[in-house]
Amino acid sequence: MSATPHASDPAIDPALYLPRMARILEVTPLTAREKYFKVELPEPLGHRPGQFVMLSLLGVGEAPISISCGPRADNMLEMVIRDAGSLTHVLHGLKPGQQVGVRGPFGSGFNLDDFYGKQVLCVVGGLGLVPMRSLIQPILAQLDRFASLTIISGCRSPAEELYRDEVRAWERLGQETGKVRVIRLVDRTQNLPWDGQVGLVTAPLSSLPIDPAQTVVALCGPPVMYKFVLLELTARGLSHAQIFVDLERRMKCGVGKCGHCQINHVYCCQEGPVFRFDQIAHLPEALQ
Amino acid sequence: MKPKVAFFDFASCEGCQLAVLNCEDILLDILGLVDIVEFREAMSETAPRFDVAFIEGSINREQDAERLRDIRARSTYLVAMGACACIGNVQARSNFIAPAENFQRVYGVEDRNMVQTDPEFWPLWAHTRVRAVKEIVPVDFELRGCPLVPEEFVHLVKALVTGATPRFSTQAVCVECKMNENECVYDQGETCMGQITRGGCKAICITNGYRCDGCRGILPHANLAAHHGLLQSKGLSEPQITNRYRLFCSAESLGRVGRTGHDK
Amino acid sequence: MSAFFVHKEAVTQWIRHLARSNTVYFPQRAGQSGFRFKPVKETTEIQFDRYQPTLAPPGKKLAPAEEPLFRYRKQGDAAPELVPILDQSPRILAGVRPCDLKGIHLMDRANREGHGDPHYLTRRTHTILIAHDCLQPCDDSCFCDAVGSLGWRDNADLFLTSLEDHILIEVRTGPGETLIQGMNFPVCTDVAAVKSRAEAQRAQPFGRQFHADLARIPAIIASQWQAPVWEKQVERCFSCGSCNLVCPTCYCFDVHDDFDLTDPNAGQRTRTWDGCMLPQFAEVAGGHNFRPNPAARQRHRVKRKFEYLTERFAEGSFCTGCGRCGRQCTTDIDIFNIVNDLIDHAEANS
Amino acid sequence: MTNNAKTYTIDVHHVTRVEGHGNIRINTRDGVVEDVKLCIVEANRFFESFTRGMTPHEIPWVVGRICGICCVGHQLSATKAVEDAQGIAVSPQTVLLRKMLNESQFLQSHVLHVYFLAVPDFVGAPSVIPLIKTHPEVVKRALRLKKLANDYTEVMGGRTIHPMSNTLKGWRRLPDLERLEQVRNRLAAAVPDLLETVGIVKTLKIPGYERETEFVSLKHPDEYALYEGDVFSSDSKSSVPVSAYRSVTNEFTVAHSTTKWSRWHRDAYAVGALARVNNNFDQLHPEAKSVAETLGLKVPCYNPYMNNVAQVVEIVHCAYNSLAMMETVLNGGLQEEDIHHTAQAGRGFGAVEVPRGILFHEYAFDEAGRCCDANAIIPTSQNVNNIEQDMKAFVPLMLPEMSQEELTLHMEMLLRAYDPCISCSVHMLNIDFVA
Ligand SMILES: Cc1cc2nc3c(=O)[nH]c(=O)nc-3n(C[C@H](O)[C@H](O)[C@H](O)COP(=O)(O)OP(=O)(O)OC[C@H]3O[C@@H](n4cnc5c(N)ncnc54)[C@H](O)[C@@H]3O)c2cc1C
Ligand code: SF4
Ligand code: SF4
Ligand code: SF4
Repeated sequence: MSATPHASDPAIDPALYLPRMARILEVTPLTAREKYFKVELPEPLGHRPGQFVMLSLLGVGEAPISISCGPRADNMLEMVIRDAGSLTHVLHGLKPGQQVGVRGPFGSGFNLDDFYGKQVLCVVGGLGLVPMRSLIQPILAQLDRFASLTIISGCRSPAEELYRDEVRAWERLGQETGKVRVIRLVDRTQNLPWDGQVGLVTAPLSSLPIDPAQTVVALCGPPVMYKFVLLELTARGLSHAQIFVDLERRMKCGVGKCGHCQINHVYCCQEGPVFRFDQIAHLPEALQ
Repeated sequence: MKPKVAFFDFASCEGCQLAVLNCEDILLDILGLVDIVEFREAMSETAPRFDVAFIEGSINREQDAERLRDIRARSTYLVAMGACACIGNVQARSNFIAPAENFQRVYGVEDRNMVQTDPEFWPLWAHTRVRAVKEIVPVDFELRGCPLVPEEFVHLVKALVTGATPRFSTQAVCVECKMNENECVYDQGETCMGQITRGGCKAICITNGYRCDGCRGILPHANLAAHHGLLQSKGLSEPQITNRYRLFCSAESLGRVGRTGHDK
Repeated sequence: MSAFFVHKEAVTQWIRHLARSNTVYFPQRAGQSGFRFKPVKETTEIQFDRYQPTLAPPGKKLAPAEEPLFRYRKQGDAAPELVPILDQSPRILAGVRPCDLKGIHLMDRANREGHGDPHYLTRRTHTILIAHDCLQPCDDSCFCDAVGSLGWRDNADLFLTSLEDHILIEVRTGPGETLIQGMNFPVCTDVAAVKSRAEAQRAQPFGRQFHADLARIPAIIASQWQAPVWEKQVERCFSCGSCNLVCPTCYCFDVHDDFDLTDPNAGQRTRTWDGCMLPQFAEVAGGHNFRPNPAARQRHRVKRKFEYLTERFAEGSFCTGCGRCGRQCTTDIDIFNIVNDLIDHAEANS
Repeated sequence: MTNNAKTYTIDVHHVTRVEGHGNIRINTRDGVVEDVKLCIVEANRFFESFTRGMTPHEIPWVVGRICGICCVGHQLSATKAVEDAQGIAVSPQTVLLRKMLNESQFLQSHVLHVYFLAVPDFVGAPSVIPLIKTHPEVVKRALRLKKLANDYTEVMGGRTIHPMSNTLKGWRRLPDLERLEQVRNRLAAAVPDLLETVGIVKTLKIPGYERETEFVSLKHPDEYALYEGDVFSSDSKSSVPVSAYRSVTNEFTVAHSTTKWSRWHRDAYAVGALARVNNNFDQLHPEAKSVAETLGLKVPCYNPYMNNVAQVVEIVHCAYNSLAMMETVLNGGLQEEDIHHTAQAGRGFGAVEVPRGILFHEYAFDEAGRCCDANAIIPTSQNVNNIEQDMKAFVPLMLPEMSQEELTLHMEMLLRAYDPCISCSVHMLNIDFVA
C-alpha cells in the first residue's frame, strides 16, 4: 500500500523564495561605483526604516540590498547599489523599464518610537548613508517630534560622496530650522574641491554639542568604523542602550535559513540588521 | 552581438578542446550564444581579434610565450583552459629535472650530444621550462581540471553572455565528495589530495573508485603542513610524498610543498 | 497506540513489500566501511543488526545537496512565470537510528522557525519515519547517550526495537499505522515487559561520555571564547567542510541562478549545501571575512551545536552524538574531544 | 605557360583540423620538387623523462595525458606494459571490459575525424560550422553518433577524457549495467544512422593517388586485432611479439629530419585504419566487409586518402562488435575483482591499436617499485615518414594538374587523411625548419 502523508504543515509558504517583480523607473549614477535605483512594485512595500530587501535578477542571482527611502504610501522603492560583484555589476547595466525581482522587506529595522523627542545623532560611513536615509527622511518629515537631528557623514574622498545635493538640502534645512546639523567629512580630498571637513567621523564626536542623556544614536558604516565610534560615544557618556547599529553580514536567503549571517547566536537578517547595541555588545563577533 | 570566441592550444593533450567538442547535446545551443572564430582543432578559419580567447596548454618555449602575448593583445578576455594552462599539469614535473637529462631520457645520448653541439638547437631545449599561462600574461578566468569540466565551460560561456561574474569553487574536493556521499578514500586505506585541492570537478575520480590526485591545483588556503603530516602518518616516504604533490600540480606547488630544485 | 512483536524475517518481508509501492530508504553497505541510505530493491539485504552510521544522515534526503527552489520563464514586459519546486513525492525512511531521528526533529525545528522553509517542510510532510533502537553503540566514535539522543523516539511514526530474533514494532502516528495495515502482525500484549528485556541488554555505559553533565556544557563553552583549545584543535584542519556536510543538523546553504541553454529566458534558482567551516562562508562583498581563520570557524561550529542553537530552540543539544563529523574528518578532529578539552580547560582554570 | 615552369613555395603553418601542431613545407622550382617537409612544431613535454619515480598504478593514469584524443589507447597500452612489468595476469572479464573501452574510443574518434575534420574538405568548407546551416541533418547525426560513443566511454571508463575506472588488474568501479543497457539499446537503434554515414561517404570524391607501402598492425588469430595480438607486416607476411617492437620501429634520425623516423622492411611503413583493414580484412564483421565493398575499398588498397573510408568500415565493425560484447556483459553480469597489488621491480611491454594505428609502451621499475625507464612510440610518429614519402611521390603527379591552392589543399587533405595526432608527439624533435 502507498504511504499516506502527514497533515499539511501550516508553516509552508510556497512563495517564500519567489521574488515579486518591480519595474525600474530611474537609474542615476551617484559616483563611479554607485548608482541610485528607483523601482515600482505592484503594491506598497510597507517597510520600516533600516529594513532590507532581497533584490534579484532571474538568471543572475540575488543579494541583500538596503531600502534607502523612508516608509511611503506609494509603490516606490529606492536603493543605491555599488558595483561589487556578479549581480550588482549586471544591475548597473540596466535601464528604466526593465524588471528586477524583490523579496521582503526583511529584518528588524529602526523603530521611530525609540527616537521621538530625542536628540538624534546619525553617524554614517560610506554606503552607510544609504540605509540611514530611510531613517533620516521620516525624521525630517516630522522634525517637530524630535529634539534635534545631527548627521555625521564620512566617506573616503569627495568623489565618493553619495546623495550630494540631498545632503546639502538637509544642511540648508538645518540653517532654516536650527534643528538639523550636518557634518560632512572626507578622509582625504585627493585634490578635489571640497566644502566640508577633512578627517574621520570620530573626530567631531568629542566636541559635539549634545546632551548625552537626551541623545539616541544610529550608526551604520564599514566594519572598521564601529569600534572607534562606539569608544567615542561611550567616552561622551552614552550608554549602549542609546545606540542603534546597522550591521552587514553575508546573506543568501533573508529569512533566517541559510545560516550565513549568524553573529554568534543571533541571525542578522532576523533580529538585525539593526540592533540596539546593548543587546549585542556582549557578542564577541558583533564588531569583528 | 554574440561574443567572438577563439581557441588556441599550446603544449597539451588537446583533451580540453575535445571536452568542448564533446558537449554534443548542447554544442549547437552554445553556438547560438557565441561565434567561434578560431578553433584550429576543428576548423580552418582564423581571426584578427576576439572577445574571448581560450588558451589550452602550458607554455614551454619562448616562441610559445611570444605567440601567447600576441593572443593576449588581441583579446578582451583570456581564459586559461585545463590543468596545463592553469597550473602546468603533469609535464611541469620535468621542471624538476635538468633540461639535458630530460632530453637524453627521451631522445638518447647521441641526439642529446648533437643538439648540445649545434647552436641552432639550443633555444629548443635549453630554455624548455613548463609554465602556466598566468606566469606569462594576465588571465581573467580559469577552467581548471585535467580535462576541464564541461559544466564549468558552459557556466563561463553563460556568464560571459549575461555579464555576470562566473563563480568557480574555491572549496576542497571533499565538499563534492560529501555531496556524492562517497566513501572517503582514507577509509579505504588509501591517501588522497582532495582536502587541499580545488573542487568543481564533482569529485569525479573518487566517485569512480579512484582517489584525487589534485589536477585542479592546490587551494589558496590549503593547510599543506597538515596534509604533509597526514601523508607521513599513513606511511608514505618523503620521495613518495614529493611524487604525489608533483603528480599534477607541480607548477603551483613549486616552493610550497616538498623539495625544490632538480631531482636525480 | 498499538504494538506488535514480529519475527525479524517477517519484518524484512514487510519492508520489501512496502518498497514495491513506495520509495523506501534503508541503510545499505557502501564501499568497504560505510553505509548509505539507498532505495530498497528486491535484492536489497535488509538487516538491523550490523549498523554503522551512514555516510550522510537520512535527514539529508529532506534537504538534498542541490535542489531547485523555483523555475522561471521571462515573458517580455509581462511579469515572469515563477513556479516553486516543491517535492511532494512520498518516501519512507526506514532503519533510522535514534541519533538521526533526533537530527530530523532538530531540522524540523530549525526549518519551522519564523519563515518556514517550504521545500524542507513539504518533503517532511511526505516522509514517514521507521526508526530502530540501538542497544549497543555502533562504534567508538558515537556519543549519542552523552547528548541525550539515545532514548529519542518522539518523531518516529513507527519505532522498532530488536530483541533476539524478534522485533517490537510500536505504532506512534496515523501515517505509521497505515503502513502496517493488513499485515496481521502478532499484537504485543506486554510492551513494558519486552522493553525492559531490551533495556537490560543495553550497553552500560553507552558509548563515550563527556567529562561534565550535558546541562552544564552550554555555559562552560560560553565561558571558553578565548581558550587555547580552539587553536590547538584546528592546527590540522583543512577547512574542507566535511564535518558540516555530513552533520544531521547542519542546514546552511548557498544560492545560485542558472538559465537554460535551450531557452535563455528560462531557468532556475538552486540552492546547494554550504558549511560554516568553509573559508568563504562569512565573507562579504569587498572581501571582508567575519571568520577568517579556521579556529574562529571551528568555534562557531561547536558553539552552534552546543550553545547557540541549543539556547535558541531550548533543546539539550543540537549535536546528536552520531559521531559522523569525527569519523569523516581525515585529520581526526572530533567535536567530542573538543568539547571535552573545553570542559577540562574550564575545570583547570576555575 | 607550361606546367613545368611552376615555382612554388607552399608553406602551411599549423595545419588545422588535426591534433597538435604541424607545418607542411614544399619547394618546387621550375616544376621540379626540390623539397617536401612535414615539420612537427609541437613543444616537448618529456613524458618519458618525468614518469620516472611514479608508481605502477600512476603510470597508465598519467601517460593517458599524452593525448586527449587517444587517452584510452595510451592508458590501455600503458596498463598492459605495466602489468607485463609487474607480472600481472588479468581475468577474461577485464580483457572484455578493456576491449569495450577501447572500441568506444574508436567509435568516438573515427566519427569525429570523418565528420568534423575530413568531410569539410570534401565538400569544400573550412570547417564543420558552415555545415550546420548547409547540412544540418549530417551535423546532427554526427553529433548524435559522437554523443553515443562518448556515453559508451563514460559508462565504461567513468568519463570520456582521461577515464579513471580501468587500472592494473581490473576495474576500480565496474560499469553500471543499467546504464550499459541503455547504451546498448541506443547503439542498436543507431545502426540506421551508421548506414546513412556510409551513404554520405560514398558521395565524397576521393583523390585517386596510390603509392605501394608496407602496412603494419596488430594481428590476432581469432579476431580483428584492436586490443591484443602480435605485430604484423604486410611485407614479410609474418609477426613479431610486442616485446620486439624496437625491431619494428627502428627509430632513426636523418640529417634533414624533422622527426624521428620509423622503418621496418622498406624505407617507410604505414599504420592506422587502412593498415588494419588491409592486414586483417577477413576478420572484420561481415557488415563492415560489405560496407567496404559498397565504398569501393578493396584490399590491398594503397591510396592513403582511402584511410577515411577504412575508418568508416571500422566504425561499422566496432558498432557490431561492441553490441556483441555488451550482450555478453549484460547476460553474464560482472564480478568485483581484487585489484590490490604491491609494486615490484621489472620491465614490460604493451601495445594496442588506437584509431591512428599501433601504439607501443614500455616501462621498467626499480626495486622500490618506482618507474625508472619509459618509452612510448605513437602511431603518428610511425606514419610521419610514410606521409613525407607520399608527398614526395604525389606532388610531382599533382603539380601539372593543379593550382597552388589546390595542391596545398590536397597536401593538407593527405595529412588529415592520416588523422595525425601530433599532440602525442612524444618522440618528435620540435624543430621548425621553415626559415
Ligand atoms: C543587510 C544588507 C544590506 C546591504 N545593502 C546594500 C546596499 O544598499 N547597496 C549595496 O550596494 N550593497 C548592499 N549590501 C551589500 C550587497 O549585498 C553585496 O554587495 C552583494 O551581495 C554583492 O552581490 P553580487 O552578486 O554583486 O556580488 P558577488 O558576485 O556575490 O560577490 C561579491 C563578493 O561577495 C562574496 N561572495 C558572495 N557570494 C559568494 C560565494 N557564493 N562564494 C564566494 N564568495 C562569495 C565574495 O567576497 C565576493 O567578492 C548589503 C548587504 C547586506 C547584508
Ligand atoms: S578528483 Fe581530483 S584529480 Fe580527479 S578531477 Fe577532481 S581535482 Fe582532478
Ligand atoms: S556535530 Fe558531529 S557528532 Fe554532532 S550531530 Fe553533527 S556530525 Fe554528528
Ligand atoms: S574539522 Fe576536519 S572535517 Fe571539519 S573542516 Fe576541519 S579538516 Fe575538514
